[in-house]
Amino acid sequence: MMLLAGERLSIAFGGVHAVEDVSLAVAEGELVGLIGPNGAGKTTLLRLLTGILAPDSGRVLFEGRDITRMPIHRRAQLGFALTHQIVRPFRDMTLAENVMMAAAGGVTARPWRALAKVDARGARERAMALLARLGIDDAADKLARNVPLGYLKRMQAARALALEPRLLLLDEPLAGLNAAEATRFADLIVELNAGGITILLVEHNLGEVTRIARRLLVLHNGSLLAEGEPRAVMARQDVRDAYLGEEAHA
Amino acid sequence: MDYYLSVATFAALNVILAIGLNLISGFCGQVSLGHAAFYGLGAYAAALASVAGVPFPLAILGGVLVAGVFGIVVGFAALRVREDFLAIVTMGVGFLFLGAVRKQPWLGAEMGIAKIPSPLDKWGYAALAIGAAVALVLLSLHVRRSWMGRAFGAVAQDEDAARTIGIDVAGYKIAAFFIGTAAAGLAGGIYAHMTQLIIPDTFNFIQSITILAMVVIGGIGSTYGVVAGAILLTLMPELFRFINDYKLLVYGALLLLVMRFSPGGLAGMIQRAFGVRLA
Amino acid sequence: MAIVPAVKSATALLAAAALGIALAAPASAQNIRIGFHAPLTGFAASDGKSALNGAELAVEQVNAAGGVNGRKIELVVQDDQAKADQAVPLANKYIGEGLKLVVSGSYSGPTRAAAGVFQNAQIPYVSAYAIHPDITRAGNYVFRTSFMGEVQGRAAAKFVGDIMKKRKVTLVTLNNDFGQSLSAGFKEVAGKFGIQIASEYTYAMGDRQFGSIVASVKRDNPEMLYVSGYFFNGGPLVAQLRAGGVTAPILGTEGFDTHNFIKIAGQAAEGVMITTSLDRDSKSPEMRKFIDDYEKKFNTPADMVAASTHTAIKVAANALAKAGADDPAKIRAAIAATKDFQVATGRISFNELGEIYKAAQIQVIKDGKFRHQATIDDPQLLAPPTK
Amino acid sequence: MYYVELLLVGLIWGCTYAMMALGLTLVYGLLRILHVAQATVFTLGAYIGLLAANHTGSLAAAFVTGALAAGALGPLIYRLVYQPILDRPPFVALVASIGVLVAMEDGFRLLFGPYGLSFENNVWFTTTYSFAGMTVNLVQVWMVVAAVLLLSAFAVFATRTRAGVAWRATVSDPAMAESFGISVTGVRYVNFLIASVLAGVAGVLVGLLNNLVEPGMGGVIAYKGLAIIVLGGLGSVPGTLAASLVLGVVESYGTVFLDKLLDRDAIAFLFLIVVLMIRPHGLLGAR
Repeated sequence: MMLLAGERLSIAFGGVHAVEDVSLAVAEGELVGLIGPNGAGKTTLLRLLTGILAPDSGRVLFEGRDITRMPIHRRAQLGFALTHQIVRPFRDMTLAENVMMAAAGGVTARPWRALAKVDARGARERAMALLARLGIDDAADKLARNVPLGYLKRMQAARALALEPRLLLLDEPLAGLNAAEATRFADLIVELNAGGITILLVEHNLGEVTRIARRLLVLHNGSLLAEGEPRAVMARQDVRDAYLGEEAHA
Repeated sequence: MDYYLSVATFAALNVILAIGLNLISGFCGQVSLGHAAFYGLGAYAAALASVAGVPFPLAILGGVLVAGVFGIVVGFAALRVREDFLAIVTMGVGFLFLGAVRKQPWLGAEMGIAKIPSPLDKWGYAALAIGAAVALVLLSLHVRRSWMGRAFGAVAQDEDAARTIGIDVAGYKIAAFFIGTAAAGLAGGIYAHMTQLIIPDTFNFIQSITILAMVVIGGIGSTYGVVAGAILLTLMPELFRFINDYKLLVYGALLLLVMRFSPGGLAGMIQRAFGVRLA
Repeated sequence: MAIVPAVKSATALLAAAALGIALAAPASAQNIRIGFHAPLTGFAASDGKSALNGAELAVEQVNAAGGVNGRKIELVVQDDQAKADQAVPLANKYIGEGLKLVVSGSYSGPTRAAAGVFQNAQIPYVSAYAIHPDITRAGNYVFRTSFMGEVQGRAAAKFVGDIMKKRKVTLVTLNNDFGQSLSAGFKEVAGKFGIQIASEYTYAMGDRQFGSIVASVKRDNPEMLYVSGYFFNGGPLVAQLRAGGVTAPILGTEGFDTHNFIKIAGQAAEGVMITTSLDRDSKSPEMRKFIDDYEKKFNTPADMVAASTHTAIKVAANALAKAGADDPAKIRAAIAATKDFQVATGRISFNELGEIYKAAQIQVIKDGKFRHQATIDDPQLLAPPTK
Repeated sequence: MYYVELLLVGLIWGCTYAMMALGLTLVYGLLRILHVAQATVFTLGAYIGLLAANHTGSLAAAFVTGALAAGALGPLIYRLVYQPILDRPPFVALVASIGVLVAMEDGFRLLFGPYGLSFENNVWFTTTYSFAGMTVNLVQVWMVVAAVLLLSAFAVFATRTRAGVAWRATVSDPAMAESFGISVTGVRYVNFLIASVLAGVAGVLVGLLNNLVEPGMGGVIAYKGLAIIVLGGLGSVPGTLAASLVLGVVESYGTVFLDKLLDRDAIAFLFLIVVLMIRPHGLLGAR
């Protein structure tokens, strides 16, 4: 059974088909890259999968279960984690507190249970361990508003991992990082995948994504254009045209 | 003595109102400009119950629940509209409450509800109001330290991000509105029985703004600051009675000056002066 | 750094506060002090100003005539902003300061709230012009020297039905306790005088634009209009009714009884009639003296609110003269025993509830002045409640 | 005919609202401040205009002086109150703004007396025109004319002039505008100036319409203006115009037909809440 599947997803905004009849599937343990030129509908597709948007038609399945209408926080509780393209830290919390918020998922799931619990030591320990794993524990007690972007990207990953996810959706995690940082972060993604987390990666950095993904999905004009082994996909003429077309227009 | 007692009672009621609003706006980040409506809902519900013969404790509880339930309804509205839109919607809720009460004969319309049974004496009301205020302050301090408070903070700072890490944003918003408005209902119930008389105008937009001013002057988000703000703004008209004619002028100027020179309110002032962050 | 100016201004305020208390405290121990609260700030500040003027004039006249038993009287003035919740601490403050008699120059909200406090403390309390029926029901220490809203509404109905002989009437009612009780009194007895209520429209305190009401009144085409309100909303309302082509006679209320009403409505005010307790054409010397002294002292014509507080203070001083200034119970008894006491607004006698009977004056605006039109003197119709 | 007259009444109200609310929208669009103190600018314009008219006997003088006084006060409020706290959370500016309103309302009372002032010779008010059974006075006519003229002038300013282009660029992206060499501070002053002049003219017109200028006359604008700009979609100029007219008409019918249930303010806000529940970003809001 597939861990995550989208079945014939479509959505239109004001008559424009942003995503049209896209089906995709991610098996347990996979590291899949989702690419496409600007405006291809990648972010929209990701939003359909995570529940930020509801599709006009089609379904989203998680382990065969229909979650199309399930609220976002419930998906997160199922083990469905994502990072945002633009980092979204809680700016007035420290990095550790940011991660603790996710690490305490069991406690914060219900407001009334959260009211009864004060103790934060367990969450703090787990958060510190994750920050250490991502190499940013030195800034654990700094306010998120005061640390640089590289740290926030890692913090965001740590926060997603604190949910103990089975599936991680990463929205352009390498954007804004320099080449060295991007390579290091990409290696980290491989490592996480090797540790048993299924990953769907939306990325613009084609070099890194073809390097680490084992399978690529190419989106163009809201439809799935190609799918398969990275090098083979990138060699296809229609994929090249799609990207070249973008440049020609740009 | 009676004078100090009545001022202390009003200060305690204002603490309850301000702490409730701070839970909604300070902790959970949902600006409300209609808090007086819930004060009024509590007062009217408790008064009607009492006039109908319901025992005092149950009447007060009724006021708390009616205000809280309407608070939940507004909490649902807060799921639909955000930020400044929400601020104006809550303001609208205040006007809607008042406009409806003014026209309903069974709510006394403009004449209000009088002859509300009063089971306690002045000392009793002072003790009840101060006791309730202390209990709410303790609750507020606890909320801040608990995981609920942390989750409120997450919702206040970035509700979309909060969702993606499994926080039930809707649930927390509704919880904040419920606790905050139920507290206002409690204040309303006590007020109605103490004065034995309620009229719609007591719960108008100016009252909502006054409660907001208490929160902001005290330092939004800080429980102790808000308590200080509520007490200060209750005492101020009393302190300034000798300048009858300039009272509002001074009041308005004070709001302006505090915001201009210490936007963090009293709590912000203390933080800058002593480096201590008030809970 | 920015804290410095804030601290400076706070210090300045505290200093001012200390100074103010120092100034306010001693005054003159020999004077008899009467509490007086009115809405000096806030939306009702205009009536508060007139109320204070009327009261001050009464104090001046009493003192000029030798005071009360050789002692001068003085007012201890407090602002209540016309707010009910301000009135409770305010009342307690008067009690705490040892005052033995308090007069309300304010609206019904604060007056009702304070009445209960004064009754509990057994301090006599006289309401000058608040109209709510519950005020005197607070107990035997509470009195009212004007008539209630319902009674005034009944007088209006008699005038419209009996004297003007109008049958089809439209009500335009201010949506507050004043307007609602006038309307209730009018409707209560309308049938008795053969009046048929064609329609009723209401408006809120803050409204100044009445286009939709004017259009509706034109459609209803009544023979007469009964309009409640204060000068600041009634003035624009009457002007707009006339400008909109409504020609039916208009009967207003004591809320219009000020020259400010005429200033706002201008030509449209001509012919408007009002129910009030102030008869400007009265030959009564008390009345003439009030009107003349007021205009001389304040350089503006007297109005109904000022006459009402003037009356209340006169009644209070009269009781103090009989009962002395020390024992609230005696003062209360002296007020209750007031009999045919002549003041600017008529003769004052209280019934067992602390209400008075007064004939209602109908005044009409002619050449920009209030003139006598009729007097409704019907002890049965205008009888105040006794419990 | 009756229903047409109610519609007409509503549209005239709507023009009044538009004049008052447009300034609020301009300030909100640029600074994200709910500029409650606009009400005092409006009231000052009315007072100064009235004093000028009663002194000189000329209504033209009233509009010029009213607009000048308002035009001076608005930017002053920006400089002294808002500018130092721009980087603070929005409620800080809101509460400061409320402080200005409360203090100035009381200041007006102390300065000009509690009774309010009336025009000595308000010819516009007494000049009426009747047609098809409906009557309007000259102030109402001017209200509509002023709304149409001033708002069209604003549209021309925003689209055809250099200053207007700078203004629009600053509204949509202040940082970007600054990098193009636009003086953001200058734009803000111009913004407050325009908003305040509109409020001042509206103040004189409303003063004429009521033949009464009183300390609390800005009260309505302080809260209903906010309702209108939210209804219009916060910061949207066309949205504000549409919302003003719609709300005027809703109130006109509502005050007559819902009289037994709700008062005028409650009708307006009920409408607002219903619209926002269906369209969370207002009538013409983006997103």
